[in-house]
Amino acid sequence: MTKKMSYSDAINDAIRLAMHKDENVVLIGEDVAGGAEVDHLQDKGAWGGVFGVTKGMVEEFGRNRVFDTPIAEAGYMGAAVSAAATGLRPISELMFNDFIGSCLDEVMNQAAKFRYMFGGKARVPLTIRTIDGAGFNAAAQHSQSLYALFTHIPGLKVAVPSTPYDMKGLLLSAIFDDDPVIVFEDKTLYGKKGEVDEGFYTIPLGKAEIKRIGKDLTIIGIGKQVHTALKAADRLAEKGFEAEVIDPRTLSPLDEETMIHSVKKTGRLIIVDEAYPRCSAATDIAAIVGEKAFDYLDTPIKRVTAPHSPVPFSPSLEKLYLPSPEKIIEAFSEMVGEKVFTAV
Amino acid sequence: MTKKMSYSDAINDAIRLAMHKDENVVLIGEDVAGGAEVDHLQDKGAWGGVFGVTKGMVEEFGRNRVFDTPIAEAGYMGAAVSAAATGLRPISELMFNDFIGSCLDEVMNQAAKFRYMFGGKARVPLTIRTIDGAGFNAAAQHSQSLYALFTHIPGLKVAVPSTPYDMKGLLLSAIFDDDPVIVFEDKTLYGKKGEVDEGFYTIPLGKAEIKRIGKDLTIIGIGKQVHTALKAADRLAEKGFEAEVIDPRTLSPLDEETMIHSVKKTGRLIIVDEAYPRCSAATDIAAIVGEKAFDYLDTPIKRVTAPHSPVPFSPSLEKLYLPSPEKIIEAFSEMVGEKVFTAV
Amino acid sequence: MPAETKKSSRMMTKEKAKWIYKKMQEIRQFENAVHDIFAKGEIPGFVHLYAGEEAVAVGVCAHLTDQDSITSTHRGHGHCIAKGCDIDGMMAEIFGRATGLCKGKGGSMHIADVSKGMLGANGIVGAGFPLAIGAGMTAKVKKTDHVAVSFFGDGASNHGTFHEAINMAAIWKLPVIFVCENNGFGEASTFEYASACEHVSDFAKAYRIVGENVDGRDLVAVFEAAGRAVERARRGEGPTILECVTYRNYGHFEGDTQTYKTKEVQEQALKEDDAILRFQNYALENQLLTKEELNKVNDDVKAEIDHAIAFSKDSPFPDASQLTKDVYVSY
Amino acid sequence: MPAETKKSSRMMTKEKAKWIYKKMQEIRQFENAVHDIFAKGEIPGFVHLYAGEEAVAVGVCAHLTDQDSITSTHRGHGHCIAKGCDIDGMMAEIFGRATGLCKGKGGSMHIADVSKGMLGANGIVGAGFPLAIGAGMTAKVKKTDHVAVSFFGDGASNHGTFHEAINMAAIWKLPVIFVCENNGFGEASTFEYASACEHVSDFAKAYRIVGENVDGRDLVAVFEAAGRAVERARRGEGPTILECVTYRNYGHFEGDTQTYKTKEVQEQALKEDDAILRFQNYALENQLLTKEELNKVNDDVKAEIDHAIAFSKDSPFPDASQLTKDVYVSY
Ligand SMILES: Cc1ncc(C[n+]2csc(CCOP(=O)(O)OP(=O)(O)O)c2C)c(N)n1
Ligand SMILES: Cc1ncc(C[n+]2csc(CCOP(=O)(O)OP(=O)(O)O)c2C)c(N)n1
Ligand SMILES: [Mg+2]
Ligand SMILES: [Mg+2]
Repeated sequence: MTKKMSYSDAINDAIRLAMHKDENVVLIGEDVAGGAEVDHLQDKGAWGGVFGVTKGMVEEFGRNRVFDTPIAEAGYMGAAVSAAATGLRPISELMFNDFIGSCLDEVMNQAAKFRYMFGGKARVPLTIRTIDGAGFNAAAQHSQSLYALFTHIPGLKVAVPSTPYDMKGLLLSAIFDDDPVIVFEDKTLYGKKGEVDEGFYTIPLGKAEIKRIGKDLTIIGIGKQVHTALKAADRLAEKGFEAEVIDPRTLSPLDEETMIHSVKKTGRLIIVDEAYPRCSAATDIAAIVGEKAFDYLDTPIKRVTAPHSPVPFSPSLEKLYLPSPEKIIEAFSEMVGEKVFTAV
Repeated sequence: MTKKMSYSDAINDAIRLAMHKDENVVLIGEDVAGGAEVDHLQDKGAWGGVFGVTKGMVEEFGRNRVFDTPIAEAGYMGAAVSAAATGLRPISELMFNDFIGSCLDEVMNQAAKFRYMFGGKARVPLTIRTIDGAGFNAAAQHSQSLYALFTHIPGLKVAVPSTPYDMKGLLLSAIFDDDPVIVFEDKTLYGKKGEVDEGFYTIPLGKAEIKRIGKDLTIIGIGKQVHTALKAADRLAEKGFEAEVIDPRTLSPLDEETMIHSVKKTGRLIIVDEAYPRCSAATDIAAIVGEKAFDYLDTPIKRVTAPHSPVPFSPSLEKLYLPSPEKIIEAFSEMVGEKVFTAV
Repeated sequence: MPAETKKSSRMMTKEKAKWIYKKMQEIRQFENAVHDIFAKGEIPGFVHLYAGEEAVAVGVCAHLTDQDSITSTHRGHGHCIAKGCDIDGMMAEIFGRATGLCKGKGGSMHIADVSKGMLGANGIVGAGFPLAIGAGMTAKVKKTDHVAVSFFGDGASNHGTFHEAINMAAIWKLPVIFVCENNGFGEASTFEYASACEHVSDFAKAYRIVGENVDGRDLVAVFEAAGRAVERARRGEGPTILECVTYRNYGHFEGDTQTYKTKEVQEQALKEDDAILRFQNYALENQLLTKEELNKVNDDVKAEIDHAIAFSKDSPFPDASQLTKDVYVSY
Repeated sequence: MPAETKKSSRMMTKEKAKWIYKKMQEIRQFENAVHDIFAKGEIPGFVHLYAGEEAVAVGVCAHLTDQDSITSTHRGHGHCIAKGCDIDGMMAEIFGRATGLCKGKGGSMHIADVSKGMLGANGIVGAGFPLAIGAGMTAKVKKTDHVAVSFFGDGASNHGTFHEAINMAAIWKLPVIFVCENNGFGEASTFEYASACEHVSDFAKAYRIVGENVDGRDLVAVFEAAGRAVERARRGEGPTILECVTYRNYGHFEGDTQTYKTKEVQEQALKEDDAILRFQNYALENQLLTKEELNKVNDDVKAEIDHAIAFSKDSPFPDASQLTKDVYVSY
C-alpha cells in the first residue's frame, strides 16, 4: 500500500514508526516539540521543529521521550552521543547543518571515533537529522550543504535523500543502524510530494538508485540536485539524448558500483552538487569514477556545482548560485562539442 | 644570506619578524607563552606553545601582545576574528587541528563569511596556526590532517608548508594577507632542518613548487607527504623512472596550472595525502586534474592516502596507516603494468 | 548626536531624549513596516523583528560612539538602527537589493556596517559573544577607551560561548558589556524552562564582575545602568552583565503564530507595558519633550521609513558580477 | 567490592577502607611505573599522569557500581582504575599492544571500558561534560537509579561545554555529578590566571544546584561529599558540582619540566600533603587498617603492576587486519 505524502510527512512518519517500534528511540533538539513547561502545552508541542516536521511526537510519546533542549548544540549533541553509547537510540536534530560549527567535536571526535578508539567495544546508534540546502533566501549561514565535511570523516555515515520514499526508508535505516548516521533534509524539498509505502520499510545505506535510465550520459545528482538532473534529462531527451540519472542516496558508504557501471555504459559523466566545489562530494565522486571507469570515459567528467563562494542572500544571486538544468545542458554541450540547446 | 634552521625555528622566525614589522600583530592561544601571572615568569613564558614553537615572544613583545588564553577555543578564536576585523592582525593558534570541533563556527561562519556577507565592507586579516599530522602515536584525536575541511569552505585560504623555507615564506604571506588563512604545521616536521633565507620574505599563496623535475610520472604530495613522494622518486630513479614531484604549498587557492602542466608532460599522476580519503585534497586534485588534463593522461590518477578509518594509536598500526614510498611505488607499478620493485 | 555628547555624559538632556525617542520610533516603525511587507510576500528569507525591545538597543547605544563596537543577533534591526546604520541601506538590504548596506548579499540576518562599529547581525546564536571580546582586545592592545557591547537573547545565554567570553573579559578586564535581552523566550521555549538560573545576571557574581537586572522596557533604567557599565568599561574596570527584561511584540520569526503565549500576555504587553509609551510619558512628565515634538518625530520617522521602502523597491537587484565578488580581499 | 555495598552505604567500613587504599595504591604505583617506563622511551605518544590526585577518583568511584557511568579526561588512568578497569589491559593499551583494553587502538588518552561504565578517557578537553549528560538522560528515560560522573580539570571549566552541560543537568534534574579536579593548572597556566571565578563550585549557586568545595587530597572529605552528591542524584534531586582541590605530582604531560611551579611547592606536595599518606594515617588512627594490612596491599599492588608490565611487554602489537576494523559496526 502506498500513499502520497510530502518529504516532511515522510520524515514524521518514519520517526513515529521508529518510536513505536523501539522505546529506546528518543528525540532530542531545539524546539523539536516546543513549549516545554508552558501550561497549556504540557501534552502537546508548540512547533514540532522549526519547520513542523516533528509535530505530534509529544502528543504520542510524551516529554520523557521528546526533549526540547536549550540552545546548546555541543551540550545536547554530546549528550546524544553517550545516550546512544549507554542504551538509547537517539535522534538528535541539528536544526540547520550550518550550526555544526557549534558541535563538530561531538560528531567528529566522539560519535565517529568511539568504536574505533575503544577497540570495537562501543556502539553509537545515533541518528542526526539536519537541514541543508540553498534556494530559500536564508543567506550564508542557513543555506549551506555541508555533507562533504561529514563524508570526509571515517566512522560516520551520510544520507542525502531526495524523495519522500527514499527519505522514509533511509531515515528508518539510519535510526536502526548501530553506527552514527547523519541524514540531510533539504529545506526546499519539505513540501515536495511523492508515493511512499505505508508501514515500516528500510532502504539500505550504501545503495544508489537509478532514477532514470539512459545510454548517452550519466548524471549523478546529490540530494535535491537529483531533481535538477531529472529536469535536464527531460530536456535532453527532447533533443534525442538519453541521460541516465543516478541518486547515490548515501555519500558514505558510497555505492561506487552502480555509478561506475553506468559510466561504463554511457562514457560520459556530469555530477550535480549544490555544495561548495572544493573537496566536495562532486570532486570525490569524480576522482573515484575517474579512476575506476578511466578506460570508458569519452570526455572529462564535468561538475556542475556552486561557485567557490558563500551563499548570497539576494534572490537574484542565489538563483545564479545554484545548479540548473541549463548549466547541466551547457556542460553536456561542451562534452559533445556542439550547442545542443542555445543556452536559456 | 641563508641559514640552516628547523621547521619549528622557521615559524618562530616568521612570527618574530612579523611582530617587529607591525605592532598590530598579536599572538593568541593556549600557553603560547605559558605561565601568565606566575611571579617568576611575568616577563618570560613557561612553554612557548606545547612544542615550544613560540618561545621567546613574551620576552620580546610583552604580554600585551602575547595572549595566553583559557581553554576556550570558540571564545578566543571568535575574539581573534573580530580583533582582526577591528584593526589587529592576530595570529591565533589552534593547538591541534583536531580541536576545530570546538570552534568551527568562528572559522567557517564568521571569519570566512564576514567579507562576503557584509558586501565587501569588512576584512579579516587573521592567521590561524595549527598542528596536524600522524606519525607521533598521538592517536585518533591528536593526529588528524583536516585541511580538506577548510579547503571546502570559501573565504578561507589554506597553506600546508612542507619545508622550513616554505613555512617561513608562507606564514609571512599569511600574516600579512588581508583574508583569513589557516597554516598547517605537521608535528613530525618540527625538527626537520633546511636552508632558510634570513630576513623578511614571502611566498605567494597559490603558487606550487616543483620539488623535483621528471618526465615519467607526476607525484603531488600534500604537506609532509612531499617528503614521502621525494623518497619514492629517488627509488624510482634507481630503476630508471624520473618522477616529477610537486608541492602545491597551498590548497586554497590551488595552483592548478603547475600541476596540470606537469601531468600534460608526464601523462601519469599519483597524489599522496595522509588525510582521510573521502572528499579530500587528494580527490579534489584528482577531479580537477582529471578534467583539465584528461587527454594527456595515460593511466588513471592514483591516490595514496590513509584508509577510511580514524588514526590508530599503536605504532604498528600507525605505520601501516600512513602513505609510504612503498605504497607509491606499488601504485606506480600498477600504472605501468609491471612490478617495478618487488613490494618491500 | 555628536560623539562627545554621547560619551561624556550620562545625563538625560533634552537633546538626548529626542535622539532616544527618534531611534525608538525608527525601530518600531521600521519593524512594523517590515512585518506588513513580509506578510505581502515581498521580502525573501527569514526575518526576526525587534519591535517591543527598543528600549534596550537605544538605551545602551545612547552611550556609544562610532568607534565603539557592538555585536548583534538574528534579531538585529534594532541594534543597527540604534548604532546609526543607514535606514535606506538597511531596508534595501532586507529587500535583497544592490543598494543594500551589504549589497544585498547579507540580508536581514547579516546587516552590518563596520564603519559604524556595527559588527553584524548574526545568524548563529552565541556567535556574538566572542566577537565582542575581540573588539575589546583591540581596544586593550591599542590602549584606546573604546568599548564593545554584545547584545544577546536569554536563549543564547545557554550557549557555551557566553561563558567562554565572560571569563575572558573578566580575566583580562576587557571593556565589554554583555547586554541580555531577556524576552522570556528562545524560539518556542521559555526562559524558565531552558535556563536553570533565575536571572542571567546572576552569573556575574561567580565571575566576580558587576551584574545588573533591570526592567528592559523602562528606557531610563536601561540608559542609566548601561551608562554605569560603559563608564566602568572605559575606565578599565572590566566587563558587566546587564540583563534587560523585555518583550518581543511579534513572533520569533515572521510567520510564527506564538501558540506558546496566551492572549492576555500578548495584549497586556502591547498596552501599558510598552516601552515607547512609557518613554513618551516619561519625556512628557519630565518636560524633556513636548507632545508636538513627539508628534513631529513620529511624522518625520514615518517619512523616513516610507522613503526607505520606496528607495528599496526602486533599487535594482545585484547583478551576476556580484556572485563571486567579495569572497576574498585579494582575489 | 559488591555493587550493593557501594551503593547502599556511605559508611567508611573496614572493607571499604581497604578497597579505597588498594585503589589509591594501584593508581600511584601504576603511574609511577608508567613515568619510569616512559622516560626509557618504551611508551609511545602523549601521557598525562594522575599521581597525586588519587583521592578524587577513588573517593568518588567508591560510591559507584558498574551500571553507573563516568566520563574522563586526557588524565584518565586514575579514573579507569577507580572504576574497575582491568590493569593488565590498561597497561597493555598504553604500550599499544593487541591485548590492550582497546586492542591498542586508543592508547593512554582513550582507554575505555563501557562494560564497566567507563566511557573513555578523552583527548578533547571539555568533551566529557555533555557525555555525562547523555548517560544521565539514559537513566532518566529508562527510569533507573544510575548516576553519571563527569571528572574534569580546572582548565576544562573554562570550556563552554561545562556550562551547557550543567544547565541541561539542572533543568532536567539529571543524576550527574560534576567533579572538578582543581590541581591549580591547565597545562602551564594557573587557575588564578585563567579562571575569573574564585572556586569552580561557585557556579552552582547561579544554576540553583548544590556546589561543594573540598580538600581533594583528603580522601575522607571527597568520599563524604561525593556520597551526599550521589545519594541526591539517585533520589532524583539533580546535579552537584563537587570541586576537589588537588595536586598533580608530575608535569602536565611526561616531558614537561614544570618551570611554572616553584621547587618549594613541589616538595611540600610530595610530603605531608600527599593524599595517600594522609589516608594511611587516617586508616591507622581509626583502626580501619593495620600497618601490616597496608604493607600487604602495597606489596600485592606491586606484584599486580609488575605483572601488568610483563604482560604488556610480552603481548604482540596489533596486526594489519586491525587497521580498518571497528570503524563501523555494520561493515
Ligand atoms: C547556533 C544556533 N543554534 C540555533 C539557532 C536557531 N535559533 C535562531 S534564534 C533562536 C532563539 C534565540 O533565542 P534568544 O537568544 O532568546 O533570542 P530571541 O530570539 O528571543 O531574541 C534559535 C534557537 C541558531 N540560529 N544558531
Ligand atoms: C579542546 C581542547 N583544547 C585544548 C587541549 C589541550 N590540552 C590538553 S590538557 C589541557 C589542560 C587541561 O587542564 P585541566 O582541565 O585543568 O586538566 P589537568 O591537565 O590539570 O588535569 C589542554 C589545554 C585539548 N586536549 N582539547
Ligand atoms: Mg529570547
Ligand atoms: Mg588542572
